[in-house]
Amino acid sequence: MGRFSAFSLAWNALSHHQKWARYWQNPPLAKKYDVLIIGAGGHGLACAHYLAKNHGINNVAVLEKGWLGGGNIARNTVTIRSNYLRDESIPFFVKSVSLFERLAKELNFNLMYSKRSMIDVVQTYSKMREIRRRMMNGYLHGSSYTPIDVGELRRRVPALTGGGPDSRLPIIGAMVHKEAAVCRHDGVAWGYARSASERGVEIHQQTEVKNLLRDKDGQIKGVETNRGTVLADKVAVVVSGHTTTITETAGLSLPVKSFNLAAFVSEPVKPLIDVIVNCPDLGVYLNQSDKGELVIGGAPDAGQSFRRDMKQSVFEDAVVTMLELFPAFRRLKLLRQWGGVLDIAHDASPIISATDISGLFVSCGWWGGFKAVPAGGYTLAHLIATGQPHQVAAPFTLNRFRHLDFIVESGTTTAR
Amino acid sequence: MTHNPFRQKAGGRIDRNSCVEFEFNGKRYSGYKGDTLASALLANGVFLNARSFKYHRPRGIMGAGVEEPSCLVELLGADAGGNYAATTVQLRPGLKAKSVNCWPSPSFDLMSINQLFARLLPAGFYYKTFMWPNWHLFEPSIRRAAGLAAAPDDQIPYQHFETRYWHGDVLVVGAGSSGLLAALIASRSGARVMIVDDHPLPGGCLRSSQTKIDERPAIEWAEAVCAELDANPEVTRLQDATAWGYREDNLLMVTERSPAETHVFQRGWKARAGRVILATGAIERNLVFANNDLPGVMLASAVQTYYHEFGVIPGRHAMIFTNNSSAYSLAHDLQAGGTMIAGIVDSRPSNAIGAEKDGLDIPLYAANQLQAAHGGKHLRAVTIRAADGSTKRVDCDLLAVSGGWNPAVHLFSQARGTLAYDDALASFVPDKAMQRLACVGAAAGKMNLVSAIADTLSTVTACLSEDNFKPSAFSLPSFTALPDYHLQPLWHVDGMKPGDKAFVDIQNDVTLDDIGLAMREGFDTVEHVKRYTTAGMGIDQGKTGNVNVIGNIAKASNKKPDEIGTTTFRSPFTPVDFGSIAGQRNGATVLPFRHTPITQWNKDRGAVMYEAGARWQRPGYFPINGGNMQDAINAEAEAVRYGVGVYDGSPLGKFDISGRDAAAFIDLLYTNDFADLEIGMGRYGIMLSDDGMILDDGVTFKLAENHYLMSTSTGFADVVFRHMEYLLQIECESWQVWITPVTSQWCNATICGPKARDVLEALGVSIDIGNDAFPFMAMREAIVAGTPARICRVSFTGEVSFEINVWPRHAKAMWRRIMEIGAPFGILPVGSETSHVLRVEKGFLSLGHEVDETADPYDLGMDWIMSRTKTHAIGRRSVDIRRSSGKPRRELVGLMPKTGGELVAEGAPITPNGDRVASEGFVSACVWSVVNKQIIALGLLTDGRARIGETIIIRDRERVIDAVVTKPCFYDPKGERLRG
Amino acid sequence: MGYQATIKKQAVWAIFDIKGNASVVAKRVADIGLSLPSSANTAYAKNGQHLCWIGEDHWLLLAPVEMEFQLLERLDPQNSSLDCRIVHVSDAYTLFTVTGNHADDILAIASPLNTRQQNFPIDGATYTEFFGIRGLVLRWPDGYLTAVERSYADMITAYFDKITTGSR
Amino acid sequence: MLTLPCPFCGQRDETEFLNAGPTKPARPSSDVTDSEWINWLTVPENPVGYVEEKWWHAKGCGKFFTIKRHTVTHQIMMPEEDSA
Repeated sequence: MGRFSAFSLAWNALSHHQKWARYWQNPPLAKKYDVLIIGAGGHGLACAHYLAKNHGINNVAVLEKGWLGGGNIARNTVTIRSNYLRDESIPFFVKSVSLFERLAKELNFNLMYSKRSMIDVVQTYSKMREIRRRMMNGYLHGSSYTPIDVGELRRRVPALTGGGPDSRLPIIGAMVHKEAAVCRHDGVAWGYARSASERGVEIHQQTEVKNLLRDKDGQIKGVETNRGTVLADKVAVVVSGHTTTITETAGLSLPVKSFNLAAFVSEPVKPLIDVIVNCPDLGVYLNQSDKGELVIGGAPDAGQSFRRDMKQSVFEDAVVTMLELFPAFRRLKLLRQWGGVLDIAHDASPIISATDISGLFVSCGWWGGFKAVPAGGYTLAHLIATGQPHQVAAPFTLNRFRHLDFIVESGTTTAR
Repeated sequence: MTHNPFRQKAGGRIDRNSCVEFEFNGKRYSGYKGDTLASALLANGVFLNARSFKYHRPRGIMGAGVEEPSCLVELLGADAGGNYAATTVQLRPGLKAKSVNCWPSPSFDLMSINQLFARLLPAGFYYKTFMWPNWHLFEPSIRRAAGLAAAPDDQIPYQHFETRYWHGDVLVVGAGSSGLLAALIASRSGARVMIVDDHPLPGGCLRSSQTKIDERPAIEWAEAVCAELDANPEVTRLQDATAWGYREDNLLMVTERSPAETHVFQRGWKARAGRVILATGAIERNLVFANNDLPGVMLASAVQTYYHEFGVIPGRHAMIFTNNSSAYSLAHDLQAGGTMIAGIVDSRPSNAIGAEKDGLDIPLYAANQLQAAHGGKHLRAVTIRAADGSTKRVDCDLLAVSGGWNPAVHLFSQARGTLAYDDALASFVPDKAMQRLACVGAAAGKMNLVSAIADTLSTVTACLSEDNFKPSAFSLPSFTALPDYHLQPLWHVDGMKPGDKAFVDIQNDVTLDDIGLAMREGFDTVEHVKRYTTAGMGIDQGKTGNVNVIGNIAKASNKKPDEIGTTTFRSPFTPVDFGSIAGQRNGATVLPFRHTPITQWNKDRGAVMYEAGARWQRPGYFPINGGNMQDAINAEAEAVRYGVGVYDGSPLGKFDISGRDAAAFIDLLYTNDFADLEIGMGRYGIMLSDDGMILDDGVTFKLAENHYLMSTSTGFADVVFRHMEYLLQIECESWQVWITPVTSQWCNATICGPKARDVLEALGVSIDIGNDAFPFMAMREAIVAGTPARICRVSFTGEVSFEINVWPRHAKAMWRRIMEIGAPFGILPVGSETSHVLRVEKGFLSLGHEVDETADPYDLGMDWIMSRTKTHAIGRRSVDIRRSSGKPRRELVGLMPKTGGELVAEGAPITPNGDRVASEGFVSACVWSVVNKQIIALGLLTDGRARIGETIIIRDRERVIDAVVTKPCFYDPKGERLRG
Repeated sequence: MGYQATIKKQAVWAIFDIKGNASVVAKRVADIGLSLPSSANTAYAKNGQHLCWIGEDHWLLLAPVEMEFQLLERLDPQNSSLDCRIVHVSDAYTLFTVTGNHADDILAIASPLNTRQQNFPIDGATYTEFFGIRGLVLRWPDGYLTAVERSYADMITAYFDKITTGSR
Repeated sequence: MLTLPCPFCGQRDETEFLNAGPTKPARPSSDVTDSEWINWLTVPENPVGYVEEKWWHAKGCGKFFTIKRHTVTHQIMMPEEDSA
């Protein structure tokens, strides 16, 4: 496959771009593979890429019921950060951020990775205490988090004219997370797919897994799809939001519930905000895309849901709280809104784990899983290849539930 | 006098007597009342008024309504705002507007240099380059180039937005012929009706149709219907209002842009109806040929609207290109209007062209295609291509294009309705509805006005009877017949040369070649094409282009369009101001704020107010004539330790709990035993969640047999109430327990300190408050300072405390009296900062500090509170399971940090040897102790109790602090003072 | 030009929260000459007293403050031996009357409650969402009476000003 | 934004309610095994289809009640109705 560069672009222009190769191939579906990955989303494709690249395992098929990159990787708010609270979480997300920073070059694909800082706007003393705690814990693990005063905040985000002394919640300070970034979310899926395909991994779209198949000793032996049976000794379920739907076909239930999490964008406007602004006290966060749209996210809907639209009440609260800090946006226009389905674990932390079914692996519980795509794929590949959890993912196995040993990150921030 | 070179001598519905001056791109023009910005610009001959998003090609106005893909403007001055389609901006005196996305002007746009590089910028080009040295180098310039209009700023005067609910029987979207008819039938049958239309004036396509209704111009019928609707109090008729979102249970989101009430700038309606009638009409689509974006190329229906509505014909020498019959009515209009018509290019064979052509005296190029438009900044000529491939060049300055009509299924689809592909229309039409709604008229794919109207009548009548209304007999007005709608799909013309730019998405500059490229590279599903090329992702969301994209994907992959399917139709239908979504709601609806009767007193006293739990505003500390926080805290703390202080404890949650099973219920909630609690006495308890985490702590008093007064922490009162109600209503249904929140029924002033008893005596109290008669943890009813009160002897400070509870109506007076009587004793009001210091000195718990969603009572050294006998208490089992893992626990300890008097940041981690590794605990609280005259702290430390006496290391970033581990109590460990 | 509506914050009323089995409660309120409302979310009104049926086994009695001490004696809330629970909560609420031409508009802005006659009868009385918090709404001559937990009264007052006049 | 059928108040706007999660089986007696307890505590029903769940009419009459709600269509029916 041709490399991407300004030169190849110019060269192809001469032939009116008739000669570009496919990003991924479309081979026939074989009867058996070494590894099956269910779900061609960010995590699944990343896992395929790292299986081939880091572990030389490329007899791999990624099975996707729809079109690749059509799940949550296509519907998130592209926030990349590592400012978590707990010792168990921080190293994992630090790893993910560092993988992200090198990704465009690794994949020879411009992900428009834009390291632009996240600023947490703080409006209550309890939140300030908790955020300082994240600052000090992050330092231990190499995640930076620096306090700034309100004046500096307003200098860095001039559009932030709300939260003054007379407002409902006056801003009392802010915290800057330098490593935070955004990037072209679809590109991440396409880049991993292109690279995995180049390494021999097969990606099969419109291939829906109906059942997991087990042999007589209960070990996993493959899957049944709308295109027939496919065999493999190792199967990974990487279908954020729909995990239980798949695992229950093998009688495996998990401590996760599916929820709808939604986002929306404004009309595109000229550059206005060049950082990610997060307001944990109000529960809203936003950033401005390179196209000029403000990308805004809020909290998940309360009830279980497998929908991809947006609950009006949740949406309104996000708008109201955004206008608290950006009153001028009353005259900004809503352009588009959408939602995705994610499964949230009982303790709201992710699960990257082997299961009680030998040969079956799951990666789920992703809430804000976009930022975790590289590390999630990297550590899942490691687990599948070696049978051992990768060090930074070790806390996130299902074992923690055997002793109710929860990793409680919930409430540390809104920006997911 | 208005100079409008392209305005007809007569005709149109503008008010020719009132001339309107406006400014566009710095030049002054004039139009008439009733014009849109677009019609006024065209009347003035301003045809080049935009530049395209990516290539900065010259662009003009193509549409006449919300479908406009091309001419976006930014409004300046009072109504500043960006990215409005010029076709939707009403002309008003003094209107100032400018083109978005070009500089300095559309006719001389510096960015048009992009056109030279057009070849280098195919779909997705940015994924393939800008990688060296890194994206950061390029991003800022790319961002500046993108983004269309500037964002609104805070300088414009405050505009009041409102949201409100509407509940009714029938909600009609669209005030065209079908919509008006539907509303009329519904209102006559006694239903409560709302009809919403996004144009300033009703009538829809009737406004530019030659149809006569009952021998009168169609528009007169529309006006008559509106008059009848307006006379009916049960009918709400909104013009210039957009139904932009279709939610669950027939809830429609409507933004009304010009409400009658002058104090409201815009109004958002949340309108819920038993039945929704979608009469949203259809949107004309473009045809795909070379340079189909040149100024002068317009939608046929738009030209017709400019002619009928505004008396404008934006050209001298027109050409029409169509693949269907609808565009012929424009030919008739132009002919009647005396415009020279160079011809009609119709891709259909002549035998397929019917009555529509009768009476036209112009060249008809049947079975021909319009291969390309020519011109620099405006259309000059077109190339017509015959079936045999021979071409002919014809001059013209206006090209009216019709690629057929797409039913406006956006709302139907938002309501989760399924779509079906209709071969005759070559478009998607509503199939199965998923909510209580019906589509009528063109929205339902009924393109012939006369039959559509008949269909509307029967559909709406059927719905009404189904909803138990009695629709009265209704006789249809008589319409003059129109030729049938007939179309043959033409997804793109033949004979285009490589490099020709034929646009499928005008606004996002997506060409036919881009779609080809995407598919060659493997992006062969419609969602992939959309995301790779960005087709349909503009502000117009591809209203004129999306079906062409689908058609061309289908053509290229030899499939039928229904095998390709559509992308998701997402709300909003057209962009709406965020203000109209939030309305009057502000932070206070998301975060309501709460006051006690003393809040204002605190503010007047100069307290620094904090946001406490459960949205109460509480005093943090009371600065002493400009002194700093620490001085204030020390003074307040010393008052309590050595004299007397008072604080407003009203926000503490309070619940009256009674009933046959009240005692059993209390025992279920708390981990410790309450069975032996005596009447008139209280006991401290801890409540766990089912996860075995601490949910709340507080003191519960026994008022009588099976009658308790439970107090909870301020922040968790609501959570505890929900927890209790859940258990009672779901798990203990047979139990008789009644819970009444009485938090706001009682205000309390808590007097604490060695002199507290003296102050209470001085206030005048009707009972013996000596320690024997009124011991620690007792509650008494009494008259205090002449006011009936409940006094509780609890202590969160470690000193003798009297919590004086009175009805709020007496609270201010009581508080003032206490300050007055207490003055000689040196009484001070105490804020939450000081309460924090006092509780840390005592090692009392604080939720959110020591209790951080991980600690259990054993960790906090409260084994005694985990009843041996009560294994059934909520959360107990989970605690036992968690501890059975044998994993080391973090335990509550005291810490003596060795800092030169500096406080340690709360939350600071404790790490082995102070290394930058995973922590072994953290500092939960750190204060300056007025009694110990030094820094003290509480913390959670792995195996902490076994490490008392050890020195551990606190790591606050670069700062490394030694601290000695102690017992978690720094003052009066035996608790003699608070019992004194 | 704002809405034509008069919003009056009321002084303290006598209010009692009553929970228990309907037949028992019926007896108790009979002592003060009242009978239970016939259907859910309606009020029985008699000489200034309004007995609102606001939940399963749950009533709220609103009365003029002059009657408070008499009611305290007759209803005897301290006595918890009874088979129902009566709690004196006069101070726990703040009441507002909303009257005038635009009272309905004010309510449609403040609350999602459907106040069409068929849904909210002339004697209607119910808890609903009111400016985002829980509020009681009763029909009142020429408008509505609404009650919210007292600690929120200042916030509600601010909202009333904002929406009627369009002020910031 | 749904309307929910409160048994006491009738159909009301969703914003008056709080979702209280899917119905749990009856609280296990204290003699169940640890893993049985953990399952009860942490493993919920998560169907693509009708889920039986609790709602609290928090801003209304205060009633906790049970409905079946379809997690894709949001269609609601009473628990006794057959979701087959």
